[in-house]
Amino acid sequence: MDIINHDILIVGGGGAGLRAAIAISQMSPSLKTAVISKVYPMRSHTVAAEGGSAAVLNDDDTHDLHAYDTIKGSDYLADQDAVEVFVRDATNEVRQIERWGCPWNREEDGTIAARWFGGMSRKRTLHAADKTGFHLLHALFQTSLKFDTLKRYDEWHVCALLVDNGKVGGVLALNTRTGVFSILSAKAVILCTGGVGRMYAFTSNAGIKTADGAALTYRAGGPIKDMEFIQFHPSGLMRTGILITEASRGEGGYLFNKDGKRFLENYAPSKMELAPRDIVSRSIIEEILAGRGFKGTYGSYIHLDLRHLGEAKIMEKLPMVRELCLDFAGMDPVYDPIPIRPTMHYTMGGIHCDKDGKTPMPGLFSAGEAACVSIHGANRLGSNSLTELLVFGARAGRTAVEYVSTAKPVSADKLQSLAKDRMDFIQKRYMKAGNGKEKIGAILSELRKTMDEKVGIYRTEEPLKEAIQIIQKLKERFNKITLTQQSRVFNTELTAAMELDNMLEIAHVIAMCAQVRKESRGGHARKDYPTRNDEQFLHHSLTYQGKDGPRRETFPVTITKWQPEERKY
Amino acid sequence: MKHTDNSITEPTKTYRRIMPNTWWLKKGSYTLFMLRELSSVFVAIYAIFLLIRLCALSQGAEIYNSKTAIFNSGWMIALHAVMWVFIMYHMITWFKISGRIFGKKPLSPGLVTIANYIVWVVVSVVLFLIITKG
Amino acid sequence: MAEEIKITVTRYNPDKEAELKTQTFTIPYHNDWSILDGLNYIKAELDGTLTYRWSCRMAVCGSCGMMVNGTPRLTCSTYLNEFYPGEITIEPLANFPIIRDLVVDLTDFMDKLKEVKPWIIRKNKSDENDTSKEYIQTTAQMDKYYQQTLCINCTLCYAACPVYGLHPDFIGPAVIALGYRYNNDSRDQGKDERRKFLASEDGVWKCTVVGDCTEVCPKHVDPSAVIQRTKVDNATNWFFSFLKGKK
Amino acid sequence: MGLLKKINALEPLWWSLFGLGGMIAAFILPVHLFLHGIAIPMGWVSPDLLSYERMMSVLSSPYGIIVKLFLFSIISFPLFHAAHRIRLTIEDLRIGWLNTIMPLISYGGAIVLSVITIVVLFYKLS
Ligand SMILES: Cc1cc2nc3c(=O)[nH]c(=O)nc-3n(C[C@H](O)[C@H](O)[C@H](O)COP(=O)(O)OP(=O)(O)OC[C@H]3O[C@@H](n4cnc5c(N)ncnc54)[C@H](O)[C@@H]3O)c2cc1C
Ligand code: SF4
Ligand code: F3S
Ligand code: FES
Repeated sequence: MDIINHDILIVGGGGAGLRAAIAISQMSPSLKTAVISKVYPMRSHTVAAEGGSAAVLNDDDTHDLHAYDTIKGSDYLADQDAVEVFVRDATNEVRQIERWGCPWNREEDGTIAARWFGGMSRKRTLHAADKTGFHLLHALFQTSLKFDTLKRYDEWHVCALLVDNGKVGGVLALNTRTGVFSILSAKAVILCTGGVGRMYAFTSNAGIKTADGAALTYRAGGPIKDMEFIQFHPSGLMRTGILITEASRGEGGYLFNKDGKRFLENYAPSKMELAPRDIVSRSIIEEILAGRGFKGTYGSYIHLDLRHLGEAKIMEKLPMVRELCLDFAGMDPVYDPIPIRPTMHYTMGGIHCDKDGKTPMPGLFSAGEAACVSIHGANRLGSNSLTELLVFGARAGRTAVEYVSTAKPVSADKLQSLAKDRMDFIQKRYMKAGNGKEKIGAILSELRKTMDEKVGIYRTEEPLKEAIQIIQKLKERFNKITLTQQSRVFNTELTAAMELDNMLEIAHVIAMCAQVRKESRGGHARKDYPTRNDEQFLHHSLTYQGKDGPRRETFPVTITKWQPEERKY
Repeated sequence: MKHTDNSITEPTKTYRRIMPNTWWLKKGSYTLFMLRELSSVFVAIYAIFLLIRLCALSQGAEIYNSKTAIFNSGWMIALHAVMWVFIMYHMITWFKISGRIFGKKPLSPGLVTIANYIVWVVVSVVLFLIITKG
Repeated sequence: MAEEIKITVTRYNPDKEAELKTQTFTIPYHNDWSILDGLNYIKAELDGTLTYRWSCRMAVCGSCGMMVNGTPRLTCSTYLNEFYPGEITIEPLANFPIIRDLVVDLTDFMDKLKEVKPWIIRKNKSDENDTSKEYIQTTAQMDKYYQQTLCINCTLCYAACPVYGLHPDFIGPAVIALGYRYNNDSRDQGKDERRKFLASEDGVWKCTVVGDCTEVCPKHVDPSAVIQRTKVDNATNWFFSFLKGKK
Repeated sequence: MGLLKKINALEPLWWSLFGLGGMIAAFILPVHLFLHGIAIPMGWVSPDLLSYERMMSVLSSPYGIIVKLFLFSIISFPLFHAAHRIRLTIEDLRIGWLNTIMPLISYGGAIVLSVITIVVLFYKLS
């Protein structure tokens, strides 16, 4: 097999991956650095982020306040040392991206403007209309083009980490265009592959968010952290789950039930619509369960009302919301309330790493939604994620540069033999799956249904156990898949099979961790254990691949200044 | 890109579609585009006609009058009518495009196009008066 | 019987055949399905070998452009109900080489994207990474280029532009619009560097103002207008440097 | 080839002339053609307007020079306008052999005709 040599390889061309790539290219242009992505970088899902990116810029705001909001939002599961680093670096990072061309909205005087966001006690969410992720990603991508030394592998699919004795030496990757597998060697690999959203049916996530990074690490023996924490965003457009940004509430939108009541006064009277997402999402579900939702072809929903903002404000601050409603719901928020319900949105958990992006495996780093640093703990505050991409993307990049200055590469022979093993596995598992009749599509929809119904916003012991059983069955069925597509060029059926395999693996972890965590914390809400239990569960869950299913360990939470207290809004 | 290793990018056979020479007949907007381009031929012909008239003028009354007679013939008038239609089409497309080019904020494309038409009307009336009365 | 709709798609597999083929599928009709939903149905239920790109399914990533009944469209935001009960023909984006089925080769576009230097260029390089404070830019200054930042690189405009089809070296609408976006950003000072590329033989002058690029653009970037403005700008610059005796 | 390269390098010039000509053609030619090509020949307005005597007297009047400049601009610039468009259209129609020499023919033609116009207007007719 061909080996292409690199010093640092970044898997993922989203916000995190590109930020890391730029950091490395600036710091050390002589390193052989490459970004590998299964879609063209500007197609990564960062492009879809709407509302904004949080950072302290104003005089009335402090880093401590931002840290406190984040930690409280996380239901005290965030590592506070990491959060402190995060809020501090955030300020520089958002200015840096401004200098790279991001068209942030401005105040009268030409400085960067901010808006309100859920769970934030100050106006600190910077935004580029409601296309923040789009502008951020394009600014990063376009800026990355100026580094001639940065190589890209667009539309290459990473299939496995090549690990020698616990040390990472590169990846095995499929060039989708040619159908040829190659070894991309590297002394350091940074995984920035995004979240797991596609294992849910009703999700705001794009087709590429298939848990690849977590699964790659997991299979290679590394730990993944806090996977049970999944964020449900309050406002998913009915039928598709497409996101209507939180900025629509930040700019003053109301939520109404079918009795025309702003029901959040029963759940979060002080913050109302601007309470954190987990709380708002649960309130909506409560309303729907109590029969106070509207009924439609695709289930019950409630109303997000923007009409009182007026056309001018909607066009200035929320143009994309209007575009999405017109395109995907056939209604205009200027004249009608938007039908919404909570949608799977964000993966708080991910590859276990520290505030410098380092994982326990030498040579493996991670950043972005794929990683779990953890600054989001049990619940992410809206607009902290885009900032996280910048802060921890850059940090992971710098750490990797330091690491490779002393690290020794894994030998070519060793890589060849590792790759050969993986190739055999891939051949056997996906390409010659023999006599089976199972179809990817059927298994996937079963998985997504299960996750929605049993590992959704509210969780209970029995359904979780059932979910684990179903997932195990689906894994068995997966062994009998047959691909109809046997030719090499752009075999999207093959990549879909690998993605499904990854999602099954990680879904298993999520369901298992959710079942073990017998408390309610942030995004993880147990009907049968409705309160937070710091005594038993103030810890991260670390999961490793065991012989027959996931093996869970615990890992302490770092607490610096902010002692856990009850989380009330 | 500095460190490409070409061995792995074995090119795949891509399929290249070739545009037929009749491409501009395949789509309404392309055909209208071609008609617009064609209008320039009539612009040129008209300019050449004017030049011919002037040449004749410089060669004395007799030649000028015989040329004028040709221009006054029925088929020449018909030809001019056709040319006029094309030149009107040229004008419409020209104003539309110029609206888009110059209609940046705070102006809008529509506004610029309308302004163009107003100027056009004024110019036409003034010229008409000068030529017929002056 | 449930309602149905026919979709005809282009098929091409370089491993097997040398020519393009078409294949017609009949799928259930839902009035709220996008064309992409239809294609996903075909791939999941009828023929797993059908190949096309998509990702965000919310009209922002730019992956899913195809020719829908002859016009370049984003298939995730084009609905079956626009055509029903008529039939739908889906082809790969025009003017690009086809890799497989509905997937086209964008290498040429990606190369050109880089050539136009789409990043903030400063005379004083240290400005570019100074994070002590932001540049000041008023909303009025932002208005000068904002519309052109909205390009999602879907390349529909390339599929619509016959000049690109005829002269593949033409830089093309979206890339010129991107150059315009940076040239008109008050934070940028790199106009002269970009001019070499934009005003080259394959640059703005090749555009014959067909205008279809603007018609099909899903994000209202209006490449057609900004290409003409760039021509005006380059011509003015040319005359000035001519007067100054540089040419 | 050298000459053709030089012609192509003057693209900003050709395009500017094209633009000027297009503008003149849009603003002035509709009414001008209507009068000279249709209305006067049809006799809708006085046919004497184009008589030899009147033309000569106008051209030799004190305003003659303005009229001459006007005539020059509605002949020459539209010719450049047409030259540019025709050249690009020939390229778009891919008439191979014509393509390469088209710049020479079209712009060359427009230049020659413009020179003739000048000679006629400013030497022959003065
Ligand atoms: C609709 C929506 C709106 C959001 N709005 C906001 C917001 O307003 N504010 C905020 O802070 N956050 C927001 N978020 C969250 C935030 O956008 C994401 O968490 C963030 O963009 C993730 O970025 P990333 O770089 O980690 O990954 P992504 O942008 O998802 O990129 C993943 C990359 O990894 C690559 N990749 C994955 N697997 C492989 C593989 N096997 N081989 C090769 N490459 C691979 C992909 O090609 C892609 O390039 C939003 C999220 C969604 C879904
Ligand atoms: S200019 Fe418009 S059509 Fe062209 S790539 Fe950009 S968004 Fe797509
Ligand atoms: S369609 Fe093509 S020719 Fe110009 S105006 Fe648009 S680029
Ligand atoms: S799928 Fe992203 S634009 Fe259509």
